[in-house]
Amino acid sequence: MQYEVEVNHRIRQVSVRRADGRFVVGVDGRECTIDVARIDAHTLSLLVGTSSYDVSVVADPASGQLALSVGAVVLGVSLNGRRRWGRREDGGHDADGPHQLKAPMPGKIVRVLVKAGEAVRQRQPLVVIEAMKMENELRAARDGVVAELHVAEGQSVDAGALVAVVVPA
Amino acid sequence: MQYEVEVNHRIRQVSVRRADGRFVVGVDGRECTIDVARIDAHTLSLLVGTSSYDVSVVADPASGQLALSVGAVVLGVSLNGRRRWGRREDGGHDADGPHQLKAPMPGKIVRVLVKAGEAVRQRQPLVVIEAMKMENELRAARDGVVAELHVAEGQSVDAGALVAVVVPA
Amino acid sequence: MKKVLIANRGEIAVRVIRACRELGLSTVAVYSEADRTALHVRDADDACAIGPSPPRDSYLRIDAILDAARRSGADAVHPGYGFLAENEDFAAAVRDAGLTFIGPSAEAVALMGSKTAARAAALGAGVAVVPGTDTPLSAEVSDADMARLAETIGYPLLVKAVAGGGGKGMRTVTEPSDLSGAVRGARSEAGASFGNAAVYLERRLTRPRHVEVQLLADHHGTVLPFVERECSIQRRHQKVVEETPSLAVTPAIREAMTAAAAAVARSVGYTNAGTIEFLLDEDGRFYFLEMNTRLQVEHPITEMVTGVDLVRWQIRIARGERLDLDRARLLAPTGHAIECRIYAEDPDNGFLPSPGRILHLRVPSGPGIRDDSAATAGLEVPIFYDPLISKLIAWAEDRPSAIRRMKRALGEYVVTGIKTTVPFFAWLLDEPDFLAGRFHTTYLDDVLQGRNGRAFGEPSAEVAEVAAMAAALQAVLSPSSAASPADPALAADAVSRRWKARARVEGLR
Amino acid sequence: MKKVLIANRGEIAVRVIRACRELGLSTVAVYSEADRTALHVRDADDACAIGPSPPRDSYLRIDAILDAARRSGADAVHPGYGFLAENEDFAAAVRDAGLTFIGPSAEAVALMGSKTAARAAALGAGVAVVPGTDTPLSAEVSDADMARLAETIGYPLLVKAVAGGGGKGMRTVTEPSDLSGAVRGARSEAGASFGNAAVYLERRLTRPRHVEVQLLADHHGTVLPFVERECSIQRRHQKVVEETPSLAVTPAIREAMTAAAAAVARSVGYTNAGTIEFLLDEDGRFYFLEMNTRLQVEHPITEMVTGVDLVRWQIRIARGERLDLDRARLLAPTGHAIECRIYAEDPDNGFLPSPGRILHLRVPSGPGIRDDSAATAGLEVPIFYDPLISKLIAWAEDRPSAIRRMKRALGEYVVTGIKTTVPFFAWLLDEPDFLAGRFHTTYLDDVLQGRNGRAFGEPSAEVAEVAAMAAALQAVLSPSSAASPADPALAADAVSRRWKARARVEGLR
Repeated sequence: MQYEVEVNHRIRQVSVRRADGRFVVGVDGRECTIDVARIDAHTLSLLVGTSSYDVSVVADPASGQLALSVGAVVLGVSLNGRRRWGRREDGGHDADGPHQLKAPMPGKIVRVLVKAGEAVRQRQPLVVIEAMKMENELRAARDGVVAELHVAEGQSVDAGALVAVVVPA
Repeated sequence: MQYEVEVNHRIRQVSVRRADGRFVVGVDGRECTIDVARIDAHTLSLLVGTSSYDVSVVADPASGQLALSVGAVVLGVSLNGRRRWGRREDGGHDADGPHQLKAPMPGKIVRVLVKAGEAVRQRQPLVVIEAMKMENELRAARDGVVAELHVAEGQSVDAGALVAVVVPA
Repeated sequence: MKKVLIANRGEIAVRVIRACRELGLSTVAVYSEADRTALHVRDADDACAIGPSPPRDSYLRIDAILDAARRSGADAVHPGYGFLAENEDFAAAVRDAGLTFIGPSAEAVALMGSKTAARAAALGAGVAVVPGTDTPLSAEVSDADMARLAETIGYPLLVKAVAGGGGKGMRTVTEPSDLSGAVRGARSEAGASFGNAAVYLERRLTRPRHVEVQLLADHHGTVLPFVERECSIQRRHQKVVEETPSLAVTPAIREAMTAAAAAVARSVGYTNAGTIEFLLDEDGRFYFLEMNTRLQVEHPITEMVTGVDLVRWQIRIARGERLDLDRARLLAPTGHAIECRIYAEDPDNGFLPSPGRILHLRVPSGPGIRDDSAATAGLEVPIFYDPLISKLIAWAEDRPSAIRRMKRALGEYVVTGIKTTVPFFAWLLDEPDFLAGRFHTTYLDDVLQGRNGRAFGEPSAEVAEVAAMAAALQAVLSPSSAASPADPALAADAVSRRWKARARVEGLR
Repeated sequence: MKKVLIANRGEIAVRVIRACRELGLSTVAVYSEADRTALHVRDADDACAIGPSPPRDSYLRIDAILDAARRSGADAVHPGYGFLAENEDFAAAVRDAGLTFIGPSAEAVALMGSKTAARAAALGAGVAVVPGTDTPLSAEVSDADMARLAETIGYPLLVKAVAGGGGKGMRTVTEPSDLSGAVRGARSEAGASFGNAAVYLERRLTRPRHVEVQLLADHHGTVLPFVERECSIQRRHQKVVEETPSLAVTPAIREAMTAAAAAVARSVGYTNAGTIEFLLDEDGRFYFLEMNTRLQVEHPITEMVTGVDLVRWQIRIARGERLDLDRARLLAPTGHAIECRIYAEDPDNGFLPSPGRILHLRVPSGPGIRDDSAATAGLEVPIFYDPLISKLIAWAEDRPSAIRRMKRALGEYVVTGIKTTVPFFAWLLDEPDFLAGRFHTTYLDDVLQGRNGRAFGEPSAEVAEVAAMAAALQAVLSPSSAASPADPALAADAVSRRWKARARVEGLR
């Protein structure tokens, strides 16, 4: 089987075939033999040569990616071009289209830092939302202009609620 | 619903009905209201009045019972007369019938302590089996006579293998 | 005292239950709707529902908690930290209901709850405070008067809420022209957060450390201070790493600081456990900052280096027992202890909260490791409360060994289903400035700003390659779960959902 | 030293991995077929298969282990305990392969491995041994000569295997007429167990305690003894509870016993970690019993009261470092520590092994608790090895507090899917004789015999009633799982089986 796997913004061509109770896995053409044992529904133990890796794989609906951990290192991984790029708040849109900022969790809008029509830069905080006793800034995922603003200070929002839309300037 | 539940050799009549998001459970006629929350497939949290109990329920194929733990206390429980009385090695037979002694785990017979035809008493060791680095005595579940003896010293046995049969004298 | 109600949730409720159990006391948990399956409810002997999930409807409801005490027959109340722990009305209501409050008197809570009154108490005990106004700013103060006051204190300065905490109602002012705007902003924020708009001015020290002294005080006049805790590693005014002892505290500073802390506590007739926070400047001078009239989150590190069970002593003191600890031992730490506060936050996404269900959990253990937590596999981390899921504590014979041990333990901490700050700590514990002990209260915010959101735990090429291979293998072995990540696919998760659905149908919550 | 191969499995392999990681050393696990998914394999940096599940085909195969060291590039080997840890051929083979053996020299292992040679060494160092024969009984000894020898020792006496351990090849003889039969039995058992049929005679002391002294010895002549461990709570010659310090050891006994232990070690040029076991009689006299030339299972309790990481020191000593510990501190314990060895055994069924899959696991934590374990939820406890699944260790400021803490922790220990000895310990820790410290090496066997198989943790009427209600509720909520317990019904279990089946189909093991 052949997969296109994107790890940390780099796409790799990965092939998998079975051989003798193990798996031969190729990454961009280089092959190695892996002994795979399933630990539980989310966890695999891989022995690549003698190197041991404990890998857990969980779907992350917020990002549309797979959340992988290799030991204690956490990575976002997309498979076969089903990638959903950008950060959690970008709502699944490409970096060059309009950017829908959605609330990542239920909470209360405690501050609105921009106005509709205002120009914003990538990573500029747009609103502050309070959840789990913490105030959290929701930031622009791209440079652009605030086309829509759907919340007011003091308002409660549900997870996934549309907070703002940023379009290219 | 009505159940016959046997806990530690005593049978209780237990009734269960739903009421207002909770359960009304009667034991031998006395009723109480219980708030039940499922923690996972094997675990329930019960609030009986204000008393909190964490109960795990797992089927124990060896005894044919349910293995319950209430906090750290472990009990064997049978439901609706599907009881399988006696200890694990009694192979599911009633105390007044012939008693089949089966190996509770795979292992090696290191000593045979009785001969076929020999009279034995309840809890008398019949054979010693080694497993998990330990020597373990398998004992008679009842008074009687060794009718059959199916193992010899040095022999390896699988879990569930018939070791001996003890019949009433 | 026979039965203790714990007016709290999460890890601290579990911590108090453990202490009660070791003393042979029964325990009563209280819980909101979101917490029916929480560990403190399952672990306690009794549990009482006290209302809907938002804190104001449950954990902050004095009436509901006292009612729970009545229903369950509790004769004492432990407030934990947060929620009602520093609410003098709660302490008074518990006392008025004829129950023992396991904490200081309502009067001490009220006095030290006002920052300006606490500053006055410290000054009265002969302890230096950060230069600032001795009383709250009058609501009618003119801009000119305010400017004159500020000049006497000096810039940069802080506008702080009298009832404040956690950085709320606080503003930094570096120029006189920003002063009146900052005071207005701080007043409105303080009013909204604490129901008290009063603010005061305080000089902002350069690169201070936050160092604090734990105290125990009994009802027979004994006040015992403990070796200091170093709490300068803060993110947005919230402590995230604490350690003891502090590299910046010499024996002479320790002697002076612990004596000062004890003097303040003694001067207000303080009883039970409390902590006096100081700012320590680069020249070794220290200033009273505030007093926390409750158990601190970070109390375990003190327990690790002194062998004293602080929660057990809180209970014993409340029972009227005498402190019989060896005073010298409390100031002579054995080894070094560090705590990392593991939060359900995504450090690679601006530390946004990451509520959700914990699918799998592996907790570190082994030599020198303690995990104070209420997390379990299957637990839904609720959105309503502080996202602390665990306090991971490492002890070793010296600081470098404790840091290495903590790193080892972080490597064992596996949580799937939610994001946690574990990768952030793994990064921090490799930072040269942290390793050298070169930090102050804004060190972490400065470093984080400099990183500009760069991911922690940037994987090596080897790990990235293994991740790519693992993703493909998972797709081969269970196509549904890996290939379409948005699907409700992973088996155990699906099972849990099925259970939930069934429970709903059957009238379970 | 860069990379350490751990020639062991289970909790001790995980323990050694932790120590290596904290020193920055890479780790290599070895594993049999039964252990592919074991925690030590998942935790190590590298892992090498060494053969089928029976120990003789894997963990006892010197050639396979040295081959794994070559394949993985390991430059040192830690033997753990059990398996090859006291095999002088293994120690020699590791050295001959140019690798560092993290343990004593092969010569010391060989010398102390012979009980009679070890007794001679002790006598040579001026340490009393239990009266007995100085050399093994000749294979041709006549019954009459044997009887004369026995008379000089006195009855009751023990026939013991020269290469023995764990009660194998051992017989108690109370009457002269039983002697020759006992010697024949012991010889045949010793031959079968150790490949060495030699036996010797030793007086059987009345109600002795088993007290042992941990030692560290470097390559520069320093030998340091530690405060004693009390290990008298044994079931069929296997320790099940250990604690330190011992209630029976006065300061004078401690001084004499630790000096004796150090003298024996010094006299044989011992290096690395080792333990000298003594019998302590009711009059406070102690006798050398044997030396264990390896890390002990119960080493953590010593770590808890002294703050010394024994495994880290094993590695440092093997690297040639000098012991720089404060000798006095090692003999002055801080507080009290207890260990319970949690086994996968059914205490209510004659302690029969209870292999199987761990469905859920909750491990105790919090103040003063350490859990050294390799168990995880989902793990299949294999049938081939020692059934130890965890060492639960409690520390507190004194013995009563440590016992209460241990009881609290046992209450938190939840293992479903297999039986464990947790209920047994909960019972033992309430026994008046245990609480009073009134016990000796056969105390537990005597008490257990008296109980005649009665269940531990006999439920109260209240708990039995809750169990009945819970069983019925489970039947209502998931009829398939509760009502027909023999069905393959419980959901998560069924999922796991499905995974397993799929893994099999797809060529996974």
